[in-house]
Amino acid sequence: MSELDLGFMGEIANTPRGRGILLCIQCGRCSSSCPVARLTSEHNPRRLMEMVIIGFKKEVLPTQLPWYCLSCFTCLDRCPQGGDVGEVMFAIRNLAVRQGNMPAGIAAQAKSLYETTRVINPIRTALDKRESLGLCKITLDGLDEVQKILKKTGMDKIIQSK
Amino acid sequence: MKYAFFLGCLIPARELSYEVSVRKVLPELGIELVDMKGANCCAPFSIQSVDHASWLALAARNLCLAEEMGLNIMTLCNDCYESLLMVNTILKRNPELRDQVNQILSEVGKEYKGKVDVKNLVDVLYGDVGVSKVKNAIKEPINGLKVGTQPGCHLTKPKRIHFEVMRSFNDLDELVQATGAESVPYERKEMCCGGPLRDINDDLARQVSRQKLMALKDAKVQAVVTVCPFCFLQLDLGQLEVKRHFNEEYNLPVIHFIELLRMGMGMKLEDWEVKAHRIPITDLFKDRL
Amino acid sequence: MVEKTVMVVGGGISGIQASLDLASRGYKVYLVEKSPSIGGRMAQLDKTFPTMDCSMCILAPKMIDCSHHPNVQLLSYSEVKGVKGSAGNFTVTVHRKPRYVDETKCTGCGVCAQHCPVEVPNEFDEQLGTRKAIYMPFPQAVPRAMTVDKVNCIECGLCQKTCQAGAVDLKQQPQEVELNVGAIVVAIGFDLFDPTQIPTYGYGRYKNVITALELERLLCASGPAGGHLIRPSDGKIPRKIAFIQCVGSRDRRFGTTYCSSICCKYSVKDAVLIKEHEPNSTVSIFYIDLRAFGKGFQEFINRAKSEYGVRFIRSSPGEIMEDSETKNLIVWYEDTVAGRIDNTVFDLVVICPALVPRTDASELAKVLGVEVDNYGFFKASNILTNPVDTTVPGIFACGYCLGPKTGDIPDSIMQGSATAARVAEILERRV
Amino acid sequence: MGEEAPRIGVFICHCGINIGGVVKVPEVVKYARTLPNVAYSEDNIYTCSEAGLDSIKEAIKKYNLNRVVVASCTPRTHEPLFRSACREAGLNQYLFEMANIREQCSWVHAHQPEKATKKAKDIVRMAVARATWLMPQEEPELDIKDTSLVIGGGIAGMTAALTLANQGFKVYLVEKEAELGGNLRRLHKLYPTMQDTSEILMPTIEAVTMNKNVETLVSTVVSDVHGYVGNFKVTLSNNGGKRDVEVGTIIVACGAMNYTPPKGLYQYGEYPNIVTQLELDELLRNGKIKKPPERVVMIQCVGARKGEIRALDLAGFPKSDTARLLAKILKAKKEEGWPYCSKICCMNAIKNAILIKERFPQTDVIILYGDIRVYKEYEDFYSTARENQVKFVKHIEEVTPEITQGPEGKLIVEAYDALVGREMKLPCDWVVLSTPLIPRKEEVLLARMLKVPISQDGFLMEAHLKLRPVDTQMDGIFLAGAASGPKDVPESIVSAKAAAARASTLMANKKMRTEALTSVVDEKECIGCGLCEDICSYGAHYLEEGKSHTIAALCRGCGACAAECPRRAITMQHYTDEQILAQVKAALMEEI
Repeated sequence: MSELDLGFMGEIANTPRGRGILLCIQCGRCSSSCPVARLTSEHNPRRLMEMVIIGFKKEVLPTQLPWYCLSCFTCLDRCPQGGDVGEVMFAIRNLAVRQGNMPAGIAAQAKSLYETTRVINPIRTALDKRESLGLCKITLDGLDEVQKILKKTGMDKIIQSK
Repeated sequence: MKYAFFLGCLIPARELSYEVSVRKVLPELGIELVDMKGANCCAPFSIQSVDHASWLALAARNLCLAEEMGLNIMTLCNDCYESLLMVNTILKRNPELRDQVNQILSEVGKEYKGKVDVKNLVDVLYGDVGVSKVKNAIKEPINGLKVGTQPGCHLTKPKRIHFEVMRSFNDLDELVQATGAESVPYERKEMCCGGPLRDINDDLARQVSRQKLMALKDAKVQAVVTVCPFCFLQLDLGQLEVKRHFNEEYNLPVIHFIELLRMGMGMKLEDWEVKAHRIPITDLFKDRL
Repeated sequence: MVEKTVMVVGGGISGIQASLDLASRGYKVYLVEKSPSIGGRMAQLDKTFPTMDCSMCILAPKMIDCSHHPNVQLLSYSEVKGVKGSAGNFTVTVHRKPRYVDETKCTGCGVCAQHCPVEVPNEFDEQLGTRKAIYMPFPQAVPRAMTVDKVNCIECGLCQKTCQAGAVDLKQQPQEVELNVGAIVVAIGFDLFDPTQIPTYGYGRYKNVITALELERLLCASGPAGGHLIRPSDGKIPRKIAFIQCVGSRDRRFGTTYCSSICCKYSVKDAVLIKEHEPNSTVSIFYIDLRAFGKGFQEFINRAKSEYGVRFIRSSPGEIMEDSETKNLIVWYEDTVAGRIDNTVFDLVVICPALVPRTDASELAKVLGVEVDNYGFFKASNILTNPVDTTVPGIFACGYCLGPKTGDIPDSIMQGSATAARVAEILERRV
Repeated sequence: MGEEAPRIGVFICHCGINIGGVVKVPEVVKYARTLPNVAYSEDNIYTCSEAGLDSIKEAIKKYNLNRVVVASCTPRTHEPLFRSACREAGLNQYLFEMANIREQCSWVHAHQPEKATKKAKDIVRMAVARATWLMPQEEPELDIKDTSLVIGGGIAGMTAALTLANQGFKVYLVEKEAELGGNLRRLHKLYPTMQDTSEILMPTIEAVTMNKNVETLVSTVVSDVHGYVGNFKVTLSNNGGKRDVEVGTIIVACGAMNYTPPKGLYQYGEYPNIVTQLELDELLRNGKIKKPPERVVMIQCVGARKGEIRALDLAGFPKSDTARLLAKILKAKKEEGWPYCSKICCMNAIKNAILIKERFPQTDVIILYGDIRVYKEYEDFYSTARENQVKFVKHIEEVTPEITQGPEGKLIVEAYDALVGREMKLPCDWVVLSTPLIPRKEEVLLARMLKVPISQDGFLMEAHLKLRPVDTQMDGIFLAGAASGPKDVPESIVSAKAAAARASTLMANKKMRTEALTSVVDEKECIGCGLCEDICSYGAHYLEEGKSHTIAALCRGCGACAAECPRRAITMQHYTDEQILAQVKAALMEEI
């Protein structure tokens, strides 16, 4: 028996990618179109929307639930209400991350971004190969700008916190 | 025709063969590619999941670079494409959001003006070069080859971002047909390759790829043609992983569209490029390698 | 001076009711119908809900009353082209399309059609059945007169030769008539949302995905399948049938955000009809909210569940796929109450498209100078207090052209009568 | 004319080749001449064409025929045509008989011309046999008084009254309460425009009181009704005082009332902060809710869509016995709830939810529903509610919400969210129960007085659910507003105007012809047993001085009484035993 968080839906709705939450009529087109939901009962975008609407915050943010979505955007095209489940997913993830819920893979990419301007940085052998093929150099140009930006947005803190 | 060439992260690091083919083929079709000095990561979904503002700002910074070059952007990777395209579209449509982003960019002395467009390899080949010109460039048609195409999600979805840019879901198929190969329809073609869940939930990523592979196998295709390096990775390397976990052999060679085009134009692939495919393509393209 | 004559545009059940009430009230009525016969949508239905009356059987007598009424002049196969004047005194220009058959001579015996060599799909049967180039859309058509469809006619003249009443006149010319009327009632009804706009349901690509109106024709004894429930791909009797609600309704993508109000109800009716046709078939209805409001509907749905075993699944399916061999349909859906995502194979899928404004509604609105609402339906001057008044005094509307605020047939009839009352209020006003 | 010997003319139609292509028409024509009393027969290519009709008229004069038989298609479509032809030739139209040799012969026996021709002869022979016994009939003409009685002063009643008054008809508007307005007087705002109820109500009441054609009688009820269409005699009583009025038509707009849950259903009546939607309307209107609630929970379908009225319970009751039927229904429903969907509750709940959100944006409003039935454009109103962050939770019948007392005067609703599959605790300050509109008890008496039956859901019954939604089976009596089932304001107004239209058509014509096909009682034979009075669903029979009498205006010619009468004292005009027996004999008789 869960106590509910009154403001959860509002929190999501007020983020740039979260407004769709207010449009959801729980029809189930997203869930029945979702490649992941067809594979595992753990993921159900429609149910996740309802949990946010009703306010099951404790049951959503700290858990795996926000991290099943492929962002393939099939649901965006099929939602009759323009509910943008795939978009709302980012709003939920942004909140989850701020509660320290961030998969290692993503943390690693974010770290790499902050240190190299790239989420995947070439390893030595790749760099040599490029040279031998006469392909353009992969440099750290723009790193300071990227770091300035991430400091400004405060994302650097999130990265360091991990 | 000139483009600011947005390489992204994956290709220079893991898929040089893709880059090489592009650099070889496009000039032949009258497309000039100018490298974007100091471009940063497009800010794909992984980064968007962490922070919204950072996404907008990082993508906008790349757009600014292109504006400074005075060139439209061409990407190879669907993730780069979607990220840059979305931000470009959003900022063009939404002035106050643009101000917020420019506020951040002012930190690094940049300003987004909304003067460039974002295109993808397929857009360029289909729209700017044109199918007929591509067809004329084919010297050794890839006749009799049955392939399934994987345009990838972010080339076409969500429609409301793409309908202005993408012509149709089947542009890639037309291009494939132009090379002489046959693009065979298969179930749930628009389905994701599973790539985005790599490093987040590898098991699920594999299962999604497996679905895709099954559908392709049912359609009895000889090879899969991709444009997105992530799709390529997930379906090519992915097959080995699927084999390991479900011990199912698919042996479906996966090939970048640009490589198909390149062979059709009579330019052979070099040994190291052939080896870049984990599922051997040698049997299919013997005399073209 | 106030003209005690009225023009009713549209000969569906709503327009017929308005005409009959006005005519009986003592007014001269011009009933203008675009197609060769009055009857409208109700004529296309097999049975009506929840009384299960045969639709045509209860409609036909009204159609006849209407055409026999001394105060009603029926202008079938005609369209309103222009309107001048104001409440109490309009001048309307009506374009009478050539029927190429003399209505006064033709007895509708149909011998000409038996000889006509040209066969084309019948609009009345939603293209499922065929008709000849000289035809009567359906046996009970009013007026009982044939019509030549010149687009498909090959001018072979057989109809002329075989007509013993000498009614066929292939040289007939269009006419423009000017009529003075005191008030105008619009009752042009609705069209169906084009389901191909939702490609994931495969309508148009998959043979066995049909619309509910097509199903009505299939079920109808006088329909193209002689009342046998057969599926288009192979003429076999479907054993597993699915209904899908809200195809275009409650959908922001196409601006059709409203609920069409009737789909849940007629689907349950059709489901029961199918069970009566084929007791050992299974029928599933996929819905979002089961909107069984209105007299007798909830009770009927309870019966559909308990007596007929109709399955109700709260879900709007994401996608339909076709088995290329059997042409069976795989429906992907989530039972949202069970939270289970699943796919089921059906022999036949019936989709319930949104009801949308007639394609020519906006054009007619311009001619009449009345406003339409943001969906393109005729706009009521005040949805609370003047539900059947348009934005122009003296011009009224009834039936589904007012939008889904018209739930079903009884609503259409009530509105038809209500417009008659409004007209009388205007024409009888003592100055 | 009935006295003189029958001279029958028979006209046989080829209907192009529809009949002529199968049936040997000339042979049938020749055969017809051989039949008794047939003075003339001919065939036509199309009897229904102008030429055909003219030759009927000529023949009537030329051979001074006094009966006409047309053998062609179906009477449903063509009888009126031939009847008028007879009329125009000066022959009473009831001396016409039709024989269907197309639908019932040539079409079904297209491949057996011989047999078809024989059958056509049989059919013609039967028609001629009946025609021989046909008598001229007059359709009695009634005077229709151009005054009307409207029962009920709610929005529907007032609208109906005004609509008639604006057409110049005198209207008596009867309201049992001390003032006009009905249910709307208790409502706060109206969906979907969110106008103040008074904005609709006040102008209407004013218009009614200003209109000189409307005589408003408040604190007045109908205590007795006599007569029939065009000539109703109604007794009105106003606390003790009685008054009789004579009207041509009656419009019943007695409305419906809000279901009050029995004490204990969802703890209603046990806590002050558990209220019905209507009570909430009043609280909001009078600004009674001062301190912003933390959460308000609304529960839909309380006492609606519950149980069902089982056909078995009803089997025992003759339609006319409305009182016992409704009493039974009311008793059963009080506890069990009503089976139907009241249709307006979803919108009411959403309306009030939005009003609460407007006044207290921080308040969490949750609506527990089974289905959200916001039909028509109201869907957009539902969207508005969601955009205002009103929350909707679908619960299922199996797990109904439970209400318990919480700390500091709060209530705790334990509900199951079927769409998440989880139970949840909802501490809240208010619980609002959405209850259906149900029939008024007054309807019992009205229904009995007006002889209007009551349908299974307890509301007054339409003449035909589909085609005659505002008519009743009693000519001259019409239904407006919620009297026939739950309706919101626009729907009530539409039905009121429709009822007014139906009534005005009667009154505008001042006269009305009724069916000639009625029952006639032979007073010599009648023993006054009263069986006919019992069996008649239209109240067309009444006993006086031990004899039964027919009120022609009420008789529908169904023949039930004639069949029931033990002394065969009742005859159905135009369908007399002689006519039918003659037809039967002719059928069994071999071809001559």
